[in-house]
Amino acid sequence: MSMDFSTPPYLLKNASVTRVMTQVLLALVPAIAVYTWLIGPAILIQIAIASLAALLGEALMLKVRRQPLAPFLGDGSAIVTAWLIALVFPPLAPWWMVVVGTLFAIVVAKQLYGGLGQNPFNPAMVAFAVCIVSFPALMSQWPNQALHLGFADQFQIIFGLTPRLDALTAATPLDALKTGLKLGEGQVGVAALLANQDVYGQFAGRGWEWITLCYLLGGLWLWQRKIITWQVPTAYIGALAAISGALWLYDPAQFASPLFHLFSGGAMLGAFFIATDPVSGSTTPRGKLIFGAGAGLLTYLIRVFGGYPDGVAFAILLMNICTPLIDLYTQPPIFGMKNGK
Amino acid sequence: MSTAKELTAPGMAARSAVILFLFVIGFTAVLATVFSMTEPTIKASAAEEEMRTIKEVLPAALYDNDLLHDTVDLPATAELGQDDNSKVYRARLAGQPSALVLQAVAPDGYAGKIRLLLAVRNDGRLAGVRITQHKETPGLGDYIDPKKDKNKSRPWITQFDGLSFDTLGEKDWKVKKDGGHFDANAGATVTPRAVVKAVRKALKFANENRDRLFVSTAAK
Amino acid sequence: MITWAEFKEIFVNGTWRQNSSLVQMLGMCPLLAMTTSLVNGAMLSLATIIVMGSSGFVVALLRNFIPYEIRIPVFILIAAVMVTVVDLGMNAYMHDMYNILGIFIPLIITNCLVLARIETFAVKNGPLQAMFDGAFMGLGMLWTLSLLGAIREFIGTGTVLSGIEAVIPGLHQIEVLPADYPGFLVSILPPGAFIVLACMVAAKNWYEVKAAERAKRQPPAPISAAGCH
Amino acid sequence: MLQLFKFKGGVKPATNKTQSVSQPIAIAPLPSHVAVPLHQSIGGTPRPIVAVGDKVLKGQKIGEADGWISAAVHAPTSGTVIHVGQQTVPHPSGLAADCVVIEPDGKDEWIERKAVDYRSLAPETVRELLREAGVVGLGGAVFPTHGKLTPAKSVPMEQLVINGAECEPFITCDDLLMRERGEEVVRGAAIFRDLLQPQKVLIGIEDNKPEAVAAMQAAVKAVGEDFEVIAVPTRYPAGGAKQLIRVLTGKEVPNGKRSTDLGVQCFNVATAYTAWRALAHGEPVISRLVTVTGNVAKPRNYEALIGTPMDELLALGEPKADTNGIIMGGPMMGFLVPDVKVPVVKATNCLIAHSDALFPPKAPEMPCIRCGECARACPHELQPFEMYWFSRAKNFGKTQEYNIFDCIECGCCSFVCPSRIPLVQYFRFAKSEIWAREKEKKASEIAKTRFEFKQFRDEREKQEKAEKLAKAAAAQAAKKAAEAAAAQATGEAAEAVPPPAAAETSPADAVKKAAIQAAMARAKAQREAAASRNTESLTAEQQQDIQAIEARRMASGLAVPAEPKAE
Amino acid sequence: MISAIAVMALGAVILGALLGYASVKFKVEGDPLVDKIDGILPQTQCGQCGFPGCRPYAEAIAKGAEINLCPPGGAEGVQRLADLLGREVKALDAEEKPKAVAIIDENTCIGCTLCIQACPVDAIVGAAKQMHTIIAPLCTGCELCLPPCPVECISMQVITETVDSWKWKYPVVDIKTTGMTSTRNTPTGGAGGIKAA
Repeated sequence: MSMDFSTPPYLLKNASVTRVMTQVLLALVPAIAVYTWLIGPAILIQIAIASLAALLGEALMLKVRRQPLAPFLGDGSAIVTAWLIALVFPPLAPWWMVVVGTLFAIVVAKQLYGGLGQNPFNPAMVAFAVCIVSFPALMSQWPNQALHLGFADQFQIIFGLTPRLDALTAATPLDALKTGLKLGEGQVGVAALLANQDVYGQFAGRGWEWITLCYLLGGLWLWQRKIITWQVPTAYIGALAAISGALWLYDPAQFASPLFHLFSGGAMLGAFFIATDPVSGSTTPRGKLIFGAGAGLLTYLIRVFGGYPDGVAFAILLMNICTPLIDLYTQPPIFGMKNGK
Repeated sequence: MSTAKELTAPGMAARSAVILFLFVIGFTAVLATVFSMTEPTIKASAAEEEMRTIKEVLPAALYDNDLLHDTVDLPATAELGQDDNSKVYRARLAGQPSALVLQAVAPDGYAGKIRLLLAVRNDGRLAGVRITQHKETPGLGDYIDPKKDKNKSRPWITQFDGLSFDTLGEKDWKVKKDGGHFDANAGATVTPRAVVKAVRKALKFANENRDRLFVSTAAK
Repeated sequence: MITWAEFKEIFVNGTWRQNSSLVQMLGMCPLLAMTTSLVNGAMLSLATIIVMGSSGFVVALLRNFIPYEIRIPVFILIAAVMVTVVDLGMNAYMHDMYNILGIFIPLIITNCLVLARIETFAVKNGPLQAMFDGAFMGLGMLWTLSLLGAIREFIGTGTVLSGIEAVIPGLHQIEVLPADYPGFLVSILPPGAFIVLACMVAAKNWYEVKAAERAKRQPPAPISAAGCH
Repeated sequence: MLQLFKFKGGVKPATNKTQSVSQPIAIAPLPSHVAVPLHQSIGGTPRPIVAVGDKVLKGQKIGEADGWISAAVHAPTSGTVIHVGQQTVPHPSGLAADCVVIEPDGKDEWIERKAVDYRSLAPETVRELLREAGVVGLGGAVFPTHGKLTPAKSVPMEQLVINGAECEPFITCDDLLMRERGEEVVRGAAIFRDLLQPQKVLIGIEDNKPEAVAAMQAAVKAVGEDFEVIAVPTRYPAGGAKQLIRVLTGKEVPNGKRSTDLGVQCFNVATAYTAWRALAHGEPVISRLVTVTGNVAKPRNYEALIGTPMDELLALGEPKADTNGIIMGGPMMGFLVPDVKVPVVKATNCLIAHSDALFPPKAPEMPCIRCGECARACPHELQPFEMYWFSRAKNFGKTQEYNIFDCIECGCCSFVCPSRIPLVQYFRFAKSEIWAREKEKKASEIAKTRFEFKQFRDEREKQEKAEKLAKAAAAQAAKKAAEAAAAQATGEAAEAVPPPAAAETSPADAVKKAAIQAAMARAKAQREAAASRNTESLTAEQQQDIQAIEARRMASGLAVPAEPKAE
Repeated sequence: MISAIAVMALGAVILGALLGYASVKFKVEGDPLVDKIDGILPQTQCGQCGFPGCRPYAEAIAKGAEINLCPPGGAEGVQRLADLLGREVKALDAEEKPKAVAIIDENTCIGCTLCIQACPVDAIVGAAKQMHTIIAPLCTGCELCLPPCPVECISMQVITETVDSWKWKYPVVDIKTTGMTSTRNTPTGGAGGIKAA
């Protein structure tokens, strides 16, 4: 049956989905290293939990869908999703929440839509959205860095072996800033709040600013390797910087600087690793610009005016919805048709 | 269904108008009949309902008058969060003022307004607070309603019982997260923050206007 | 007036084959809003049964007097009157239940299922048939919404039958999962309704496919579709 | 130096050209037989003008061009025609097509060759000569060359592009041709120049062939022309006509437009060479340069006769033991021939011995992840992944919205795809489905109009008949009334205007009826018991008629003896 | 109460009048659906569906006739009709036959013209007592000429694939069966025979 036609070209470039995914993982490694160093080894535990859960969920669904296991488990896409989930979840999130999020991402957001390449939404962001909606309290508890917890402590907290004391956790810098501004009711300015070095560090979240810088470097490496194109990150960062800059210039007391917004929360991770996901994102050159800019803009709006601590996940999910429309209206002109039409 | 293709447009218009008119008259009549039949019962159960909520916030020992008819109508009152008219029930024991029952609104709930009913004794202590209407997230912010609160033995809302500005300084009327007195479930501080704020303001209003309210003539 | 076969056909259609939620996918608004618990879903369905049965009956009775071009306003009028009657009746005689469902009873009129059944069934059939069609469509909604509500409630909060005390005084909700169950909130929010409903639709389709396969494997067996539920 | 332009997309596969350029062109020995497919160019299929047993001479025409866009085919060597008919041809389908098979007599004896001075001839005559010589585009598209030699009326010709880019890996036949026979290529280009009258002639050669560039520059100088030889950057598919035109002139030829509409035309170097040979030497296209390479011990370029069995030609290169197929053309756009014995045709520029070591088997196809690599590689700036999506779903209307017919099937998208999707395959599938559907639709439209017309005609005939009948009846009644007394006359009158209803009684129809019945009887006899529903019991009288008629028919040779005939 | 009824009644009169007026003014003439259905039908005019031609069948479908009665349209035709009408796909009510054209055996033909009258698309030429012939490109393969022929000299010849009519096949997605082991789609007849010659 399959033998009655030939399939040129016979020469093929040395490329595969696995190679693409492996390079994405490699680009995340420096950020993970800095994360481990600054925040603690909890992230490594979370990555392990999420990867296991992702592979398990993937294998289960592939069996149910009667698909071969080897090529799809080996393509690395589930691992990428797992790592991203681990990186966007609070590092001290209980293990079961990471498992629930990962399974939801793989089973519902990816496999139920047809598996690799078919998901309209970024699975990692779906996991984040589901968990922050379902477990808002747990999803906004970030490690209190003043405590300097070791591996054993973090391990015990993640697996529920020691009680989760309120003192162990704190809000993210973004959340803390928002609450601070709200409580201050116009009396306390951004500058005063940011002066607290224990929470905000040099220019964004304490410790987090260096991790986000690593995301930026990893992203630039991906661009250099031609795994991603320049459009989405540029538009994302540009839009986020533009709107935060404009409002910051308008009232620096009530709105944080672009630098703070770019280097806190998941902005850089979103710009280089999540919004660039080709499956759920736009694919045309102009479409990518619109997609990135939209995501950047929404990120800011949700962060500053919305009810959730960070807006990256919802912004990207919202833009995922628009992808088909964007692609439809941004088809590039083809060879020979640039002038006429 | 009958059709009349021969009719011209105006003719058809007239015919349809007449038929629709007849239907409307007929069914409106049915509706009117049902309404008049059920009206007394509905009114009775509404009154019963009103009384039942009041009973929840105000112990029966504190009054012997007909609360539903000893009321004052307040215009829009910012202190109560009301941007419309609201009612104040006046409880009397043996003819002497004993407590006020106020309707208050917390406008800054997580999902819109939260309506409250609270009873304030004459000594400035809260007799009780109840949520009468809210749209807070189920499972997250809805524990302010004792029916939804998981802690059945001591629902969150009962924290207010017996409190006054004498026992708790006005500055401490905040949730613990903001450095105040009141507990709040982690992850859902917006709702209790709004409720605490509304109760504090309403209590203050009651303390300041108690005499004026008891003096003013009864509504109706 | 109505034969047994017709009755059976209407019953199977309403509760299974043309199930409003699982097959026709109508009435999604109440489905999303009211199935946060078993009791809510069931109560709203009960009210819908009354509205649909009565409006179907009335429309079928008057069907020969309703001109084609003004049928929609007339249908809406009839359905709206029935809804209001139910609303007033419940308010007067079942006040506790009315307190729970109060704001959703008037919304029954926006349930497209009501108008859909009038438009496709009641105007073409006798009053009794139309009444049963409406009632059984509502019955189909009752069991699906109850199940949907039960699943969402269980996953979301770990309880079953919360709010039952308002309907049957003396009964209480059952807490199935331990008290420290954190709750899976998505299940109670509208997206949860979509996800659980999708799973139910998938289960039904899977069952149908399997049933069709079975029927194909043993062709001589007389297929009585009515018997399956 | 001319300013060069860039085309978007393209890929850079390993060129693999050095293997086959170390040796000069060799003349392939006479094969055991030659099978010349009649259909070797775009357009009408030439009609065979020889029969089995005919002796033919080398260069003798064996297929007459059919229509203007068509080119003649010729005997590649002298010998005897041993077969005219279906033979497997080098086509991805593996189907057979009409061929003329010649057994060489070994003498390789030319037919009389007539050289002409084309400058003294009218352009139409030159084009006719090229058509008669079977000159077609030898770059692979095999479009009859004479069809491209008419300048557009409204647009002046600006550039003539001679394509020596040869961008596909492995292939070197044009390279060797330019190195060794550069002068003749230049002279051929001059013919095209004289016919098209462009302002400039540009010879584009990829910069990985410096020897060819130098040879061509020398040849241009030697011939004394002012052609520009330009080295273009090596990037597949720079040798695609549209891409080369873009690189050399900056013009983009859109789909559905001829390049002459933009004042530019493009020919392959080998085509120029054959055009020169055809006019200046009277030699039709009966051989071509073929690169034999790939998994062979001695890769080399051969001048091979059209019709040479591929396995015989490949054997000259001494294929290695693990060879398991022959790719005709390059590894990007060529295809594995369905049968190694198929003949070399005018489109055969290269034979690559295929082995799994040389061309590793593809990993299984994975789902598309929309990475967009294909879109970046597409030289026509299409969105292959979108086209793939809709081709796969058989949503052909959508594939057309995404311009599937602009696809030149260069294979760049498949080359870069990390999911290993045979994209080109999907596009070919979609294209041929769309063509088939278009054809079907056209046919059904014709059927519909014809059906409607027939219905209309039947209706009209019925009406006319009824009118006639009514008229006749009226006339008859009138006559009856007028000439009631003269009964005899009435009868005649009635016969003079026979009512149509009685038509079947006319003598002519009687004969016809009898004939039908006779035939029916014969058919009955043939089929024995199987009685047709049309065969009712016949009267004795009719039987007699039948026999009489049958006898007559037999005598006149009209009918056949009552025996079942094969086919 | 009275005012409520008055408002309702007024609304009823106005809306009723509007609707009645519009129902006459904006009446839709003709049925574009039939044209769409007719566009899908293959126009063989064979009558195998039980209707005299494609157009009548299209009209019947628009009125509710089954959509699976057209064998020349094939399963694909049924699918497209189902898509257009939102109906369920049904198995074709007959076997699908390969496309064919009618061929008249010229030696047997007696020139009776019966087939000419039967042909719905006038694809047969000939005259009385003259040998008939079929214009193959116009023949729809409807087989209507077969029964009337008294000598059964017409046969259906299946249209075979040629190099020109050959279509590229749908690339077989065979990831399910192969796993990581590779497959290459080599042509049949492949080149087993080539070793070093």
